[in-house]
Amino acid sequence: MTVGEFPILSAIIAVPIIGAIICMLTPSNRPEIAKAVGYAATMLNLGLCAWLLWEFQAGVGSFQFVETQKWIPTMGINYTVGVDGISIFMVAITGLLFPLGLLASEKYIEHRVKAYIAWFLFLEGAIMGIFLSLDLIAFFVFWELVLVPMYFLIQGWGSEQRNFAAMKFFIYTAAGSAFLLASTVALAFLHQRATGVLTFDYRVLAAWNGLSGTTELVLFLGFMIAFAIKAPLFPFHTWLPLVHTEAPTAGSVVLAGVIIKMGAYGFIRFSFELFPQASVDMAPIMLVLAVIGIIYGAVVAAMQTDLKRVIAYSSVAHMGFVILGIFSLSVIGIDGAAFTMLSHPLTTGALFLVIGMLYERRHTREIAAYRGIWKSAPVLGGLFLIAIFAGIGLPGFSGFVGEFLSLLGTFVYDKPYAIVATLGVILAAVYGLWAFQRAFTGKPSGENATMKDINFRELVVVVPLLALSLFLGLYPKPALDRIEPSVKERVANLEKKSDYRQPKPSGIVKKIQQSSEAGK
Amino acid sequence: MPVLATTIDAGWYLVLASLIFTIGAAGLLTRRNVLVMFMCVELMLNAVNLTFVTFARELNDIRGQVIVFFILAVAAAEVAVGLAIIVAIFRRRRGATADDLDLLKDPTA
Amino acid sequence: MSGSRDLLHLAWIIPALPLFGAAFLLLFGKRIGEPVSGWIATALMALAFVWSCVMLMALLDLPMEMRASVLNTNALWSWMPAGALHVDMGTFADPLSITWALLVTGVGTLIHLYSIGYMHGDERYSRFFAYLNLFAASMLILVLGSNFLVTFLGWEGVGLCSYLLISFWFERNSAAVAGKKAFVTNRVGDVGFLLAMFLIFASYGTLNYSAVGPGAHAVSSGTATAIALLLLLAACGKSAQIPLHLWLPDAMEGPTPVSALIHAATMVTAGVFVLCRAHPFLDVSDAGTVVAWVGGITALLAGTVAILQPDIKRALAYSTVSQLGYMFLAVGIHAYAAAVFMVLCHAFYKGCLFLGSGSVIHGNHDVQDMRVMGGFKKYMPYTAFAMVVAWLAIAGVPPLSGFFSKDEIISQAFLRDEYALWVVAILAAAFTAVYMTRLIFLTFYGNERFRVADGPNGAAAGHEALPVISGGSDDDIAVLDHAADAGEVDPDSDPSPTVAYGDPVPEPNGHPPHEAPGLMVLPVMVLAFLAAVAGILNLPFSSMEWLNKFLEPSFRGVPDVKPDSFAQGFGLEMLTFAIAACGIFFAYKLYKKGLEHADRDPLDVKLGGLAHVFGNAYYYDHGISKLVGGPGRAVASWLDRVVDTKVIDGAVNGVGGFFKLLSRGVQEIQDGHVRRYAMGIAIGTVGILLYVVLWIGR
Amino acid sequence: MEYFVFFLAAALALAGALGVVLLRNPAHCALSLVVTLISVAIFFAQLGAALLVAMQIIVYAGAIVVLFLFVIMLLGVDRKESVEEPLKFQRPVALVLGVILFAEVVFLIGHQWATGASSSGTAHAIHGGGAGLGGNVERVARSLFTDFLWPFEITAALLVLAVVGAVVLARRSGESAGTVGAGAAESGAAGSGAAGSGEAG
Repeated sequence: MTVGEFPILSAIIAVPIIGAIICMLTPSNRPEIAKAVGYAATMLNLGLCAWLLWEFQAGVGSFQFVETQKWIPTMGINYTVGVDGISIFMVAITGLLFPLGLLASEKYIEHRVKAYIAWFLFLEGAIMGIFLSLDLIAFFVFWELVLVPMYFLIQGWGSEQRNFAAMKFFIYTAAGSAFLLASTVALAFLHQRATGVLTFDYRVLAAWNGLSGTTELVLFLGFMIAFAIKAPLFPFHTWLPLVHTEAPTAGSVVLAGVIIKMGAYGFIRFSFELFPQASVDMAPIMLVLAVIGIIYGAVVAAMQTDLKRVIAYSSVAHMGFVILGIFSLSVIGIDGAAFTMLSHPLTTGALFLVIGMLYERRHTREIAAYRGIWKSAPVLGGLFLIAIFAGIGLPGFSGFVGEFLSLLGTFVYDKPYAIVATLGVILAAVYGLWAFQRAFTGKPSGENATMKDINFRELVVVVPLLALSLFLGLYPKPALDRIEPSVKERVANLEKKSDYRQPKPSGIVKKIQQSSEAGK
Repeated sequence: MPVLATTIDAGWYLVLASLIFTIGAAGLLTRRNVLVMFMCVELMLNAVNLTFVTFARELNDIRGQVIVFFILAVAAAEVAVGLAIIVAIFRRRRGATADDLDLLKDPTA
Repeated sequence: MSGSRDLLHLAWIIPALPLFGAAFLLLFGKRIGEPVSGWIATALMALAFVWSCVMLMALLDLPMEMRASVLNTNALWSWMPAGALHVDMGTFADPLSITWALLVTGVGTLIHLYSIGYMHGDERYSRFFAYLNLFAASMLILVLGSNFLVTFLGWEGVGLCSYLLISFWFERNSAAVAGKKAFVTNRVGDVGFLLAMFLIFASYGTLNYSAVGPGAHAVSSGTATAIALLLLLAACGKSAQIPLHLWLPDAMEGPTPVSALIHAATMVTAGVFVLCRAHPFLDVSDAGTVVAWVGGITALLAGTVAILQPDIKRALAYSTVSQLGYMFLAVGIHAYAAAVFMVLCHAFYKGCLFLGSGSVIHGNHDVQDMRVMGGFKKYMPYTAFAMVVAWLAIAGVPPLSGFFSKDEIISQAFLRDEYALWVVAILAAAFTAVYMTRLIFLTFYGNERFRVADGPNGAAAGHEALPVISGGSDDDIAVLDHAADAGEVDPDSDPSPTVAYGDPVPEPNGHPPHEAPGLMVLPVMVLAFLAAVAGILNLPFSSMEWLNKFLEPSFRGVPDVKPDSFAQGFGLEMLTFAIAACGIFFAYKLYKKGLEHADRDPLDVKLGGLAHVFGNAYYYDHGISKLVGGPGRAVASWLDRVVDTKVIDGAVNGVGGFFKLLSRGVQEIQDGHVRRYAMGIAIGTVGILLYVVLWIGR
Repeated sequence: MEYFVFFLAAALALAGALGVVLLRNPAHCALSLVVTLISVAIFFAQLGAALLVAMQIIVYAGAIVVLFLFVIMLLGVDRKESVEEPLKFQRPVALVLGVILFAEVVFLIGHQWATGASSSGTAHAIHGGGAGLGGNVERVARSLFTDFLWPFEITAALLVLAVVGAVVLARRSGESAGTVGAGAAESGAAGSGAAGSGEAG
């Protein structure tokens, strides 16, 4: 079956939102109906994502499956969606995480099930919209729409400090988006002044490149603040640990999995194309922030006493690798960054899911409360350990591929950043294994000794993520083949539109390759 | 019915109307009884009506009177709903003045 | 001939067999249970060994110059294609890798066999074998990889398995800490490996081993030196060389077969392997000097530490560190074949010693403090015999393997004009002889100290006999945990806690030891046999240097240095032996009667103040622990509590607070009074009208 | 005569307006409101708006003020309002604002710009124009039912909604709508008033 005329991208955005509406209409004393709607919508969307992935042409750098509808014609605002190698995997991973998140919430969410599922579905639709929009206003609308369900999910089903966390999350990220909106509008009007056409179409604006140096820098900074807060780049990261600890399990999974990727995605998609020269000029600063994030996130993660906070700070470090790869401005580095964006949800998602399972059993996330549970729950502990190792970049798991490529790309571009960032792998081992040691090893006593091991439902939730991580770690080619053409196009455009030139491989390379060819 | 068109200068009417309007506005700001505030609103409406009719004559345009007709109808509806609200409020709280009605205020502040 | 090459392309089957075993046992091991899972794992290892032998035959079938050809590379699939980077998941079968594969699978099979007996009754029996298989698979991937990245995959894989196996008995906190310490320390080395790979790629654009030779000659000598030194850092981590050696003694917390397999015979030689693989970088740069000195110093210092360890396994661990130093020394002076020879021989005799010590511990009711052993020869004759053979081998007594392997290195140091290194190596050899003799005599000869002493010492020591466990780089939490552990001594689930220098003497258990079961004795005997005869692999007669010749294709372009005359060679060898004999004799004099008092070591007394320095391993471990646990933790904690919470988040919340304060002021106007709002409207109206009036009046 | 009537009515209107604002008893306020309303009706008559005179008397002076008085009596809020002003500056500011507002409006009256010019076509003329346009009532009616038909219908709907809204609002919670007089606003409000009196008693 081919996609043909079927508006698959719109369907991917619409299905969960329609599901959310249907969900709201179900009677609230029959949560099982809402659940059925939730599973049906997310699974249908997963199916659509799989279909999209299947139909997606590898080796093509431009956008595919583009659809355009007029929205507000007087303002030049369209609803335009399209997918390329960078966004396709974000869409796919979103499609995967949501049914799993729903399955993981099965036991955790006991009250107001209907509302929870409705918000959750709505969130999926909004996130899909972000990764698929090619119109700046549509992008901004979806960008803001994500906040609403996320706010209610945290506020309604979070832990003790949920109100504060939800408010902080909302205000912090909304503050960032204010700059995003201002820059977007300014860009469109400047474009209108120059060309006479008012449009928010990303592709048109990207092709324009008529901004003066200072304006470009200012607008870049506007976008940067929004993306840096969401990413979260040091020092805009402090909302993340708080929100992660307070959010329900599925919220954390989605947050760590895809929402914080929105920032990194924004950098690749928008900053590079719209503000190429500013991106090049600002790259050293971004690299410094990324390196600080890597080291700092790992160091602070080691000191946490709350399991979720450990993982939250580790996300800060991982996103540092992503930003590092992106602003290495090299094909390899951005490949690595895009790949990490695909891989990080798998490992961090698995970690948060396992922590959620521990929380359901013991109702605490304090590391000190756990001890020796590897003995009482060997499979659970084993999965946690696998996820930890996958997360800290053990070769064979997907995390390593992304990390390695990001660092390699950065090393080629500018060595000192990569050298310092590489030290992060030591610290990653420290926080990961130390957390594991404190919580899972030793002699269990009391409740820890009688803890139930993982059940079938939980196994179904966690194993696919780790299996996928292992598969992509050993055979990342299918993903890289689809990511790379788009990345190459991005970098080629960057070179065309700015004074940046990729470091040319030295002449030695050719000689070596020739000599090794000759050896054959 | 013969037209009883007066020769009095329109300026008198307008000044009078603005006086009534101003008195009504000042009353609205100073009185605390919700009913009296309501009456002040009626005063202001009447002042405006008078202006409309004056201009209808000055400009020889019947539409000025038509507008007043509509204003009357709307005023009637407004009074009906407004008084119903006042009745409802009085039922709930025994206060008589507008100052008692400060629910819009953030209670935490 | 092309048939042989096609066969060599099937080298991937070697790691695939144990990998399959690991996956199978992890998934179904619990259902299969003991002892079948152990036998499955062992059988797969044996198959892998057989297949390695097939590979060897295929390799020998090729003409000499084709044995290390790039054509022996088989790319299974494209692993990481990104930009200019093309990395294949592939194997490279050459004499070097096949030698190592034979070693890993051969010794591995024996140790698997041994483990069937040793791990009998453990609650995680199947998992142990899954880990062992996974380790073997990773190690084989490491050695058979066709490029640096595949080797790194195996490199980290063995690190993972090392972690899992050291902390196999994770209920004991010290084991968990030791595992973590091993992994983290290894990671420090891994940074070197990663950076070396980056530099290699940045310099000449490929990570394949086939390009190492031309690549090393193409890059500037500064780059080559940097690459070599970064790889040295990586190797130091994995092979426990100074300054990253501190994890290996703690790694003895793992089950003894693990110590034998990973921390003596195979994994720790990975560093040597990688340096051999990347030897062109050493050849074209001066980094070799650094490598040699790191090795030499490690060999000497670890030897001085080993002479005072009371714990049989810790003594062997320091001995391993010391022997690995020899191998590094050999690599550093470009005597690669000598290093490989040493790796093989060391695997045999050290494997034998470890497995023997495992038998001793097993037979001695999980007590591994040599101070309460003695006279075991009577009770476990086979083990004693095997260990004596291995002892003589490691001490360098001709014609056992250790003599030839170590002598080769020492002679090479002399022949290559590295006289300072030569002296260091000879001194280290003397120490080797001393500590090994001490170990053997304290264990198998002398007085029987396991009997409850009736002197005042024994009783006094006995009451304080809580086994305080050597800590890792952990911290106050670990200290608390130690206390908790000490409080609930449970010998059944606390097998063989290690004892550090200065720990109190445990209470003698009073029971005589017993010989290990046949399943455990057999591998020990086989290894002892190999330790005895492995010397014939590479006899120092020009026609009989089989190993050198076999490895030559892998070390193409490395000059081979021979003694000028037979007399010179013979003289050097005799000198080495004389030194070793002195050491043995010295230790024999001290320990032939065992220990008079369990808590007083004659050597300790003789060395006086130096003893504490040696015994505590120069306080290096303490220092690092203090540094990490003190200032390191303080900085991290400061970052967390002050910088993150107060400064950064404080700034964020401060912005929020500022607006909150601002809104407080504005809020006063919005007090909910309708009339106030009406006033607002009125003011607005008046204002607008005023504007209109002024606008007209202008 | 005209001027005499005008100034008398003007004086009455201003007195009534001041009475609404100044008298402290709400019932008195309502009564003085009637004075103003009737005076305005007189002005309407002078200005030739016969239909509006009738409506002013019937709807305003009749219905609305009666409604006010109903509520005042019903709720028993004919207590005198206290003279104290809790809100600071409310009174002086209101006074000042009132004066400024008056000044501004008067200023604007003097300007052609603000008062505008006649745009009258024949269809909307009050005087003259085409024959057969009839008297004031007819003219208003013609305009109302031709040009303003749509607003007229909407107004009808508005009144119905107001009735329903008034009933719903004034109804005591839990009490059924009971007898809802459809049609006029007054009946709805009166019904609610009756319900309220039951509670007051």
